[in-house]
Amino acid sequence: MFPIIPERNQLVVSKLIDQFGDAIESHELLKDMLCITVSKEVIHEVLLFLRDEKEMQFNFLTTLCGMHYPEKEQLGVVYHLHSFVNNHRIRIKTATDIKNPVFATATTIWPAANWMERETYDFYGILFEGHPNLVRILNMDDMTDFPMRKEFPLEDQTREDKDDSMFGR
Amino acid sequence: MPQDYIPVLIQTFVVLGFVITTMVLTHFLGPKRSSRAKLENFECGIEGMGNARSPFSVKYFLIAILFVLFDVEVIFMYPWAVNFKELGKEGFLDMLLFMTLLLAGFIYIILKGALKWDKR
Amino acid sequence: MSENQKQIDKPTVAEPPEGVSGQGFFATSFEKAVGLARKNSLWPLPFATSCCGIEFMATMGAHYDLARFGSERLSFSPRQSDLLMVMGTVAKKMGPVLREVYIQMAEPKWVIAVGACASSGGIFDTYSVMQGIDRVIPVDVYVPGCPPRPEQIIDGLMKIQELAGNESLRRRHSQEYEDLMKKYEIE
Amino acid sequence: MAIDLDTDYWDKDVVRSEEPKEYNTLNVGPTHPATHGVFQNVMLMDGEFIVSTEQTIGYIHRAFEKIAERRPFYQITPLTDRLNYCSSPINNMGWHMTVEKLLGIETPKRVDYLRIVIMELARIADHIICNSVIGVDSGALTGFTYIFQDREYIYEIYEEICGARLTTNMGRIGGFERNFSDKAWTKIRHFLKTFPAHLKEFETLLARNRIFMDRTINVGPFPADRALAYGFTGPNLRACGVDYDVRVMNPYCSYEEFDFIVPIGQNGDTYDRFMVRQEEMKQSMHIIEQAIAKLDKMEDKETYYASDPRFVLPPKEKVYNNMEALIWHFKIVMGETDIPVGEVYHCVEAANGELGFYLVSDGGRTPSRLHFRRPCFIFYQAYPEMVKGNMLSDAILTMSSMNVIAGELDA
Repeated sequence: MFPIIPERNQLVVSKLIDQFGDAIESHELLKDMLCITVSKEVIHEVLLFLRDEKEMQFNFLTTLCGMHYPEKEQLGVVYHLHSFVNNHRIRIKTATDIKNPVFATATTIWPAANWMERETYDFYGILFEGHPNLVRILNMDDMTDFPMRKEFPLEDQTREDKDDSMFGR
Repeated sequence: MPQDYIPVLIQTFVVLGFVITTMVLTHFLGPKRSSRAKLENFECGIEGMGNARSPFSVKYFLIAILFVLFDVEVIFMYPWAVNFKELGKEGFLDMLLFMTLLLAGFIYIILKGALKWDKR
Repeated sequence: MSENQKQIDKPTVAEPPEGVSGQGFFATSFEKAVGLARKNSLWPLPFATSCCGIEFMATMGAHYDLARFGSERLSFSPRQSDLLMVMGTVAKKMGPVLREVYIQMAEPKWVIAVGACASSGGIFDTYSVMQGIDRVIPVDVYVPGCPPRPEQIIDGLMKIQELAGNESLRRRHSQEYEDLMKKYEIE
Repeated sequence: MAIDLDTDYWDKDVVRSEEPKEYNTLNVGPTHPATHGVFQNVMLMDGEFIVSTEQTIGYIHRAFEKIAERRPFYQITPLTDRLNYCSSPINNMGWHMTVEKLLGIETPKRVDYLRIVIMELARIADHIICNSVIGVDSGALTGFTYIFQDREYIYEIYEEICGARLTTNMGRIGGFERNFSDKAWTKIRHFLKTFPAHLKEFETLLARNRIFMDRTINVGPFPADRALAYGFTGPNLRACGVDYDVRVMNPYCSYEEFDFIVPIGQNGDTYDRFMVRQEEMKQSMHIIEQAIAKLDKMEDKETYYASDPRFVLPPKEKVYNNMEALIWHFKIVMGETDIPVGEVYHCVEAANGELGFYLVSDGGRTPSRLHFRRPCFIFYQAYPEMVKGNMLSDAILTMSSMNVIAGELDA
């Protein structure tokens, strides 16, 4: 379990709320990590604030990944930040409607986000404006749809020996 | 044709004969498939980008020529080494002169930096 | 010296092909002689992509030592290789690369698909993995396993050695081989 | 009279040409011996110097995260061994600890120590491959052939414990599938006795070797702040001088009871990465010795799994003659036990860095989202910046010293 430091969590939440007001939609302690949901428009400023603020110093972007909420018709991005100085990990979540999945890029804040955002675009089709070269990274370049969305089938479609009758489907 | 050249002739004939017959034999024996894709140069599986015939820096050529030059100098030393005793002192002095001349050239090369490899 | 000790010290020489032998001479068909030569000097191209590649490292290591079968010299360019060992998952993005490497190999050439991923896509029945490399190139020997133990890889190599040993010199010109190439559109 | 070689007195009469220099492209492509995996760098070359590099990866993208959304929790362990297949037990244990964190299972002390022994063995196995491959790439092949024997010996230890050599699928959620046999313990003790001598031999072969030092010192150096900005973790970050180690910063699996030092380098070049990994192998052996000492002191030599019946597979003999165990076994294996709703992030110090698992479960039998934080994928982005301006042979050495594993790169 990660060390849960209640006052640090309080500090982060309070600072964020008086900085961004109600753009911080919700915050809760999930298992051992503070999880803050932020609205889409301020995501870039929140991340910059979290990195540069003296008490926060979240200087390390642990990981960034896309999410797909089919029932809410939403695409989301989850950032995991880690402050080496005071050994504090938090999770920032944002979501947007599936029609125009555009977020501000985090590459200008951490260069590590470059490939992570390309992978998220490759999997979910989330566009990151301001990204130096937002191109598919893992899949074939001529692939049109986005494989990690829930409705995309997992199995390879060119296989003819695995028809459903064999699997009782 | 002095008598004792026969073995040398036989030797060269055997060597050349072996080389030519094996080349010809494999040419006819081995299966061949040649196609456009096969004859392209191998670029780790990707079709080639750019061509290899573009100009490259002169220092590679310099290094090669200097090697040839000093290699030839060593070749001159072979006959000297074979009859080192007969040539005696003045043969030694001649070779010394020959070598100092080339040494001067070598120092000039070092100062001009032709052998400096890891500078852009 | 005990019996098996003597056995070990006698170097195992590849046994001669069948042929007529008499007082100081030995006659065999030319094909068998060429087959013997090819069989014991297969130069593998280790097309190692993932976990089977690390198992191939163990096979090449001193413990299992592929060099005992004459495949000591790995060649990473298709020009000097006779045997294409495809080890590990081949994604669809890798298909054209694999095909290009196969085409640029010199005849006669053989292919081993080492591991379940190379033989049939293995456990990755996904949109991005090519379900077996025989969709792009003709394969001679499939080695099951995920990853196969080094002994299995060596067994696969010994199967290829049998193929190379008894292959007739005219196989690569035969109609059946041409149809195989036509099937894979390799002109 | 000292001749100063660097003055441009000698270059006065050299005529420099003005027209733009023309670069040719070199394709260090997917099938290349130096890349030890399938990723491609198209390099713009000025003679032997690299002007710029453009990377393409994804040549064995197998859609791990998509498969993980379709499999119950037990069946994801074989997926995790194929992430960093040079040290698969660490990935397995990391995944099991993530699920235990979500389910709130407390594993007994003995299971923690057993896991530590296995994880440190896997770290040694991974560093053996990486360091011997640095030797191979700089031309010293003997190191590889000798030190690989010890990795074969670690394979034998894995076989004693779980039957597989490379993709081990070791352990279960909450512990192990069986207790370590005595043969496994004798082999581990034998390994601890013989490996230090082999490691010392390997190190004397390379570490103070004039050629190796010239080839690796100051090759591909990387400053610490750029390393942190690029998300470096593990030996590559420690070589840059930042002593971040997940086992020390966020101790898991009772690592806090062990004392070991975290080796760090100075300027993050290939020689530092090599020496950090050498030192880490020694520290790993030190940890295993402490773990074995603790295990010998414990009187209970039997428990090898946590006793939470809802999620932990009961041992086979219990399943055959005990009704609930049979029912639990069936429910767990068929994946019918519903996992509580929740999301958790847990990370483990894998051989290449911080291997993280972000698991989101919406109550069903399969995770609704599982994201792998793959250290190779993140730090390989900095490769163009590390090799800009270096010579090609240095770039090859930098790549192999970063230990980029293709399976983990494009999961």
